[in-house]
Formats: sequence, C-alpha cells, structure tokens
Amino acid sequence: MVPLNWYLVLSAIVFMIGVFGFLTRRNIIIMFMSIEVMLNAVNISLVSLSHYMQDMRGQILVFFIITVAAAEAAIGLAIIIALFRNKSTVHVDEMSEMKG
Amino acid sequence: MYIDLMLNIGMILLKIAVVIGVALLHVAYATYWERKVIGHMQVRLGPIEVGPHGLLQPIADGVKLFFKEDIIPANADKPLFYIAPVIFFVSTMTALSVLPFFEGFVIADINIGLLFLFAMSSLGAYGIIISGWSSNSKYAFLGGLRSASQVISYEIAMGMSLVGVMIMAGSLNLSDIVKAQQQYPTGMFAVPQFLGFFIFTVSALAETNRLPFDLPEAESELVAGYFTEYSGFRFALFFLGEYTGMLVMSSISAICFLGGWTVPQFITGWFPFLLQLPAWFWVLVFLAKVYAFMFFYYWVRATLPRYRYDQLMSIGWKMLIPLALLNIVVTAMVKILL
Amino acid sequence: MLPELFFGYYAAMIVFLSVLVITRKNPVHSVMWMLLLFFHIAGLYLFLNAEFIAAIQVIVYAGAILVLFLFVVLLLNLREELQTAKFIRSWPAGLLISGGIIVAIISALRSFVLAPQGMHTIEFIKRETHTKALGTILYTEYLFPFEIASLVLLVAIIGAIVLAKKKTRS
Amino acid sequence: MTAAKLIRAIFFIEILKGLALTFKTMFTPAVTRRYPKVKRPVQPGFRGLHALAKDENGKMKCVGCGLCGAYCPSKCIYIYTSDGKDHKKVVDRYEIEVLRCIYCGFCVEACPFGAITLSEHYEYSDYSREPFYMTKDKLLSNWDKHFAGEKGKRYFRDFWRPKSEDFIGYEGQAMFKGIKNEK
Repeated sequence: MVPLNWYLVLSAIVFMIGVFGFLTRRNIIIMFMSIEVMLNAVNISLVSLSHYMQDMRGQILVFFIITVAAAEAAIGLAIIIALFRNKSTVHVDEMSEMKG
Repeated sequence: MYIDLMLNIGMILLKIAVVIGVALLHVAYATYWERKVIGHMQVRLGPIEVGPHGLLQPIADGVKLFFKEDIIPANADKPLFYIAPVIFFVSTMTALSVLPFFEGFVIADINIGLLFLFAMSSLGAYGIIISGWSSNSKYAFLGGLRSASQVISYEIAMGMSLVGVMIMAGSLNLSDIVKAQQQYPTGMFAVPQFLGFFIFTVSALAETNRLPFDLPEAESELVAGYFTEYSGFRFALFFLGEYTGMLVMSSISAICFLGGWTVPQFITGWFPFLLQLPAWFWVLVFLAKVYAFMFFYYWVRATLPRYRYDQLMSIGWKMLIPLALLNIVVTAMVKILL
Repeated sequence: MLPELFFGYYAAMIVFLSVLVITRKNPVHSVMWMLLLFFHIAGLYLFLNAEFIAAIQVIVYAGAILVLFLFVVLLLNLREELQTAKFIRSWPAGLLISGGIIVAIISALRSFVLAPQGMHTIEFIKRETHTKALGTILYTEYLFPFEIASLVLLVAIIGAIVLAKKKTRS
Repeated sequence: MTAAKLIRAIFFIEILKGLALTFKTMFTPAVTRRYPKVKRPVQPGFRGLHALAKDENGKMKCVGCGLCGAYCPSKCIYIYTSDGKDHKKVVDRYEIEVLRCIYCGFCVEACPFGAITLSEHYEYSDYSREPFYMTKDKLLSNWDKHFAGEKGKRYFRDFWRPKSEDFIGYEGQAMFKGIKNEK
C-alpha cells in the first residue's frame, strides 16, 4: 500500500511546477497551461484523499473542477483570440493598456 | 502464484495478438471490399488482376506501401511529423481492446467500455491536427484544422446519441449492453432507439472523415488533406488507421444498436439448434453485422456528393445535437414511466 | 512492492512531464507533452480505483480542452515566440515563491490527520461499479451544484462565442 | 414549407432514391474491358506505328522525294539521299522520331507512291528512348511484321490509295508516267 503522503507530496510538487511556470513564463498560452497543471495537481490530491478516506465526495469535487476547467479554457482561449486579433502578440507584458 | 500470473499475462498477450492480426487482415480486406463494391456500383469491376478475383490486391498494396521511400519535408517539425501517424494509428487500434467479439471474448472487459471508446476516438484528432501542422504545408494544415473541428463537433452528437443506449442498458460495459438487448423482442436497440441510431450513423460517417463528410481530405480542394506530405510507411499507417476507425465505428454500431453477436430471440425460438452452437460461432454473426454497416459506408460513398463546410457544421450543431438531446429526454421519460 | 513501483513510475513521469510542459519554447510541443502528462494522471486515477474520473480526464481534458489549446496555438503566430527569451529575467524570484509554497505544504503535511473512513469501500465500489456510485451521489446530494455547473458551461459557451466572434461590418 | 416538402426533408427521400439507384446498378454487369487480355478490334484506317512499304519484289517503294518530310508538321522525318549508279537517287537513311510524331497522317497523304504507311500496331511502349528512333531497317521490318501479305494490299486498296495509282497527267510529266508505262 502506497502511503497517502506520497500522493500529497507529488501533488505539491506538481502544483509548485505550475506556480513556477505561471510566474516566470510570459506567453499567455503557456501560462494557461500552467493553470491546468495546477488544477491537475489539486485533482490528484483530491482523488487520492477520496480513495484513502473511502468517500467519493472528493471525486465529485474533481468532477466539478474538470467542468469548471473546461468552461475556463473556453472563455480564456476566446479572450486570447480576441487579444491576439487586436495586439497580434501573446505576450502578457505587451498588453499594458489597462494599467491605469 | 507466479505461474498463474505468467499464464494470465500470456493469455492476454495471445488475445491481443489474435485481435490485432485478425483486425489488420480485416482492414486490408475492407479496402478490397470497398473497391469491389464501389466498382460494381459504378459499373466497373474493381481490382481483379492480382490473384483470383483480385483477392491478393490488398497484400500487394501493403507490400508496395511498406517498401516505398519515406519522404520528410525539409521544413517539417520532425519529431511531431514522425509521431503523428503513430498517434492516429495507435488510438484507433487501442479502441479494439474493449470490443467484445463474442460471448466472453474481449481483451479488457472494463466497466467504462463506452467511455473508453469515446476517449480513444477523440485522441485520433491529435494525430490529424499534428500531422497537418507539422507538415508545414498549406493543404495539410487546412485539412488538419477542418478535421479537428469536424471531429470535435460530431463527437458531441455521437456521444449524445449513445446516451440513449446507456439509459436503456443501464451500463457502460459493452458486454452488458449486448446482453441487455436480448430482452427486447427485436433483439436490437436500433428499433426503439431509431433516432439515436440515425444520429450515430451520420456522426460515424463524419467522425471517420468519410464521404459525404470527407472535407479534411477533399481531393479536389486539398490534394489529400492532412496527409498530403506523407508517403510510404507513414502514409500506410494513416490509411490503416482510417480503415481501423471504420471497423471500430461499425463494431460500436453492431454492439450498441444491432445486438452484437446475438440474434433476436424469435429466431432462436424457431431454430432451437442454434443454441447448441459453440460460442465462437457467434463471431460470424457479429462480423456479418459489422460488414453490413461497412457496406453502408461504401454505399453512401458511392452515392452522395461532398457537403459544403458550413452545411457540415450546421447539420452537426443545428440538427444532430438537438435531435440527440430530444432522444435523451424521450428515452429517459419512457424509461421512468414504463 | 509492485504498487510502489507503479506509483514511482507514474510520479516520476508526472513531475518530469510537467517540467517539460512549462519549459518548452514551442507551445505545440508543450501541448503534446501535456497530453502525455494527462495520460499519466489518468493512469494514476485508475491506480486509485477511480475509473470514471480517469475516463473523464482523458475525454474532457485530453480530448476537448487540450484540442482547444492546440487549435488556438495553431491559429497564432509562432515565429515571434520562438525568438523571444523563454523565462522572465527575474525567474529566481518565481523559483523562490514556488519553493516557499512547497515547503509550507510539506511542513503542513506532517500534522495532517485523515478524517474517519466513509462508506465507499473498495468492495462497495466494485459491487456497485464506480460510475453508478458516483452518479448516485452526484444526482442526489450534489444535484444543485450539478445544475449550477451546467449553467456555468452554458455561460461559457455564450461567452466564448461572443468574445471570439469577428465583428461584422454594418 | 408544404407538408410534402416537410416529409421529403424528414425522410431524406432524395438521398434514399440515390441509394436505391446505386444499389440497382451494383447488379448490372460491368462495362469494363480487361485490356491486355481482351483487345478491341482495331478499326481499318487506324494510324499506328510507321512502316515503309515494300513492293511485290520486296524492294522499298520509297524513292526519296522528301515530300513526307516537307509536309510533316512536327518535322520528325529525316531523309538523306545520295547520287547512286546511273544518277539514280539512293535513299541512304530514312529516319522517324516516333516520340515526336503526332500521327496526323499527312506523310501518308503526301507520299505519291504509298511508301510510308501507318500500321495498325499500337502497343510499342518501352523503357528507353532508343527503340523509338526508327531507322530505315526498322521501318522496313515493321512492314514485314504488320503489313505482310494480304493485309498490306487491303490497306492500299481500301484506304491510303497512293496518288500515283490514279494519276493521269499530261504527256510531259516524267516521273509518274514512266512508272505507269512499265507496268
């Protein structure tokens, strides 16, 4: 039996990689993918917790996270396309018009 | 204990080898059969020179394709160019692993068989998009984009058309779905689920990029679509993948709508000796259903012209998906009320 | 021994692939590594007896969301992307922040206590099948969130169409 | 939309009609000819591979006048003549580049003696360009192969009747008259 902590550590490491990617990359698509990586890290920990607690409510949460991720990806990518149409770049540094 | 494990693994490997070998042979002869059927429909003969009645033609074609030169465009993205046909081929071949061919013969009898099939059929889109993009050619790129949007759109309709079957069978396991159809007098879901069967048939044509929805490889506009730049061995992989996809779609339709390897109960009532036959005999019934569906593919190809792209999209989104939703609602209500 | 080996393989591959995803210069390659990453995560879910979630992971994440990503990447101009620097100049700060997060999480794990066991034992799931057990909870206890999720998806569809639609000249 | 139109749209009457048609044609016999095994008979007057005609004594009919080469639109006939014994014209070389020939048949029409002919043979593909450069010997052997005996006679009788056969000129014309008188 694999200890639960292993899963949680794995989830933490993957989450960290996602955070690092989000903070350091400036390509908006890669940033989006970093968010997906973070969501997946959370999903891993939820599924493993649900398995070890023998309670399926955690997996329901995973279900909703996947749903919301789908909605978020659709909206986010639509925003990216709209931005690219106006600015013809995918670099967040160059989208500075709303800085105030 | 280890001997048991080894035997088990050996058994599974043997099954896999049998299924892949038989499937590849069927795929090869599916191309032969297609050429024959379409040939006769167009008042031609089809392949006839190689071997008796041209029976060795698919083997000759295979040998030719596998020994041809493998050309790679200079500006292609090489790793993705190499991997794309493999993704396409593997994703369609993997779908074979959950199909039950007759009572008790299935490589992986999993509870989510139908979902697994959806997953694999959605992965085929990657092979197509990536091959279109990595070839660095306009025809291939346009073909890849078209194919991706088409496959994604019609997958929704296809999944929804099968929800009716899921509701009626109460299971996602393909063997259970086949057994559930035995309770109905006609022995197949195609009769009560006629709307679902219709939607599935149309979206199966679109999903495998066949006529009248073959816009991704529309010869008159896009040369060969997403595999324009491929040749030799890799082209053969695309070709095999496409026909394996057709085989898988026909098998899904045979399993989910036409009663799989079983025949309707009144037939076994008339001919009781059928029940004494060994289990493997019923694979012939299954294959007959699969080939009947494949024949429909060819028949449609020989008859209908290609749709326009906006027509394709509006059929998918404005006709098939609402119909599929209606089918789900009606099926669920009937299931609750009865 | 065998479960640990399986877990070790999956964990190593997941970490390695997620590093590849965020460090590739070409977004298309990133997407392809992400596809492999999703497969390994689905494998991990199967390993945790969550077969329906694994199937959903492949169908929705790999089959729909990632194809959308790929689609958008293909529509954009990649030439410029391949020439600019991969990371921002102050990437060590990012490393520091993410390192801080992981240290905090792992130190919190030491005082982690598992809640009492629920009713969905492995035998229960095997008897009921995973899909049925999940569906039972989803359509009874979580019916209201489920409806809200469908509403969220509807809003997302409309929003995406409105945002990405080309403005017609009137 | 009228009711009939609606019914047609719902049940795909047009598509079903088309499917019925293709299904019916599937059982009609194919019209394919399996070419290398089954050959269509060549129609008389077909313009195939070139041949140089011989007369009854087996001698070449060509006198080297060069009219065929002059008429040829693709200029693929080369004739080299020299002065022989008794100042008789001798045809040294008579060559045709078959790959450039367009099979118009002008050379046959131009020839006053029916020396150059187009045989009914059309299966002469090859792997190199060499065999398509016809020399005099090859052209004469083509005659033996494809026009020997009755076939050659029929050819001249029914189709490419040489001008010299019906030529009735005035007395002063040297060439044709002489030959006619010899017969």
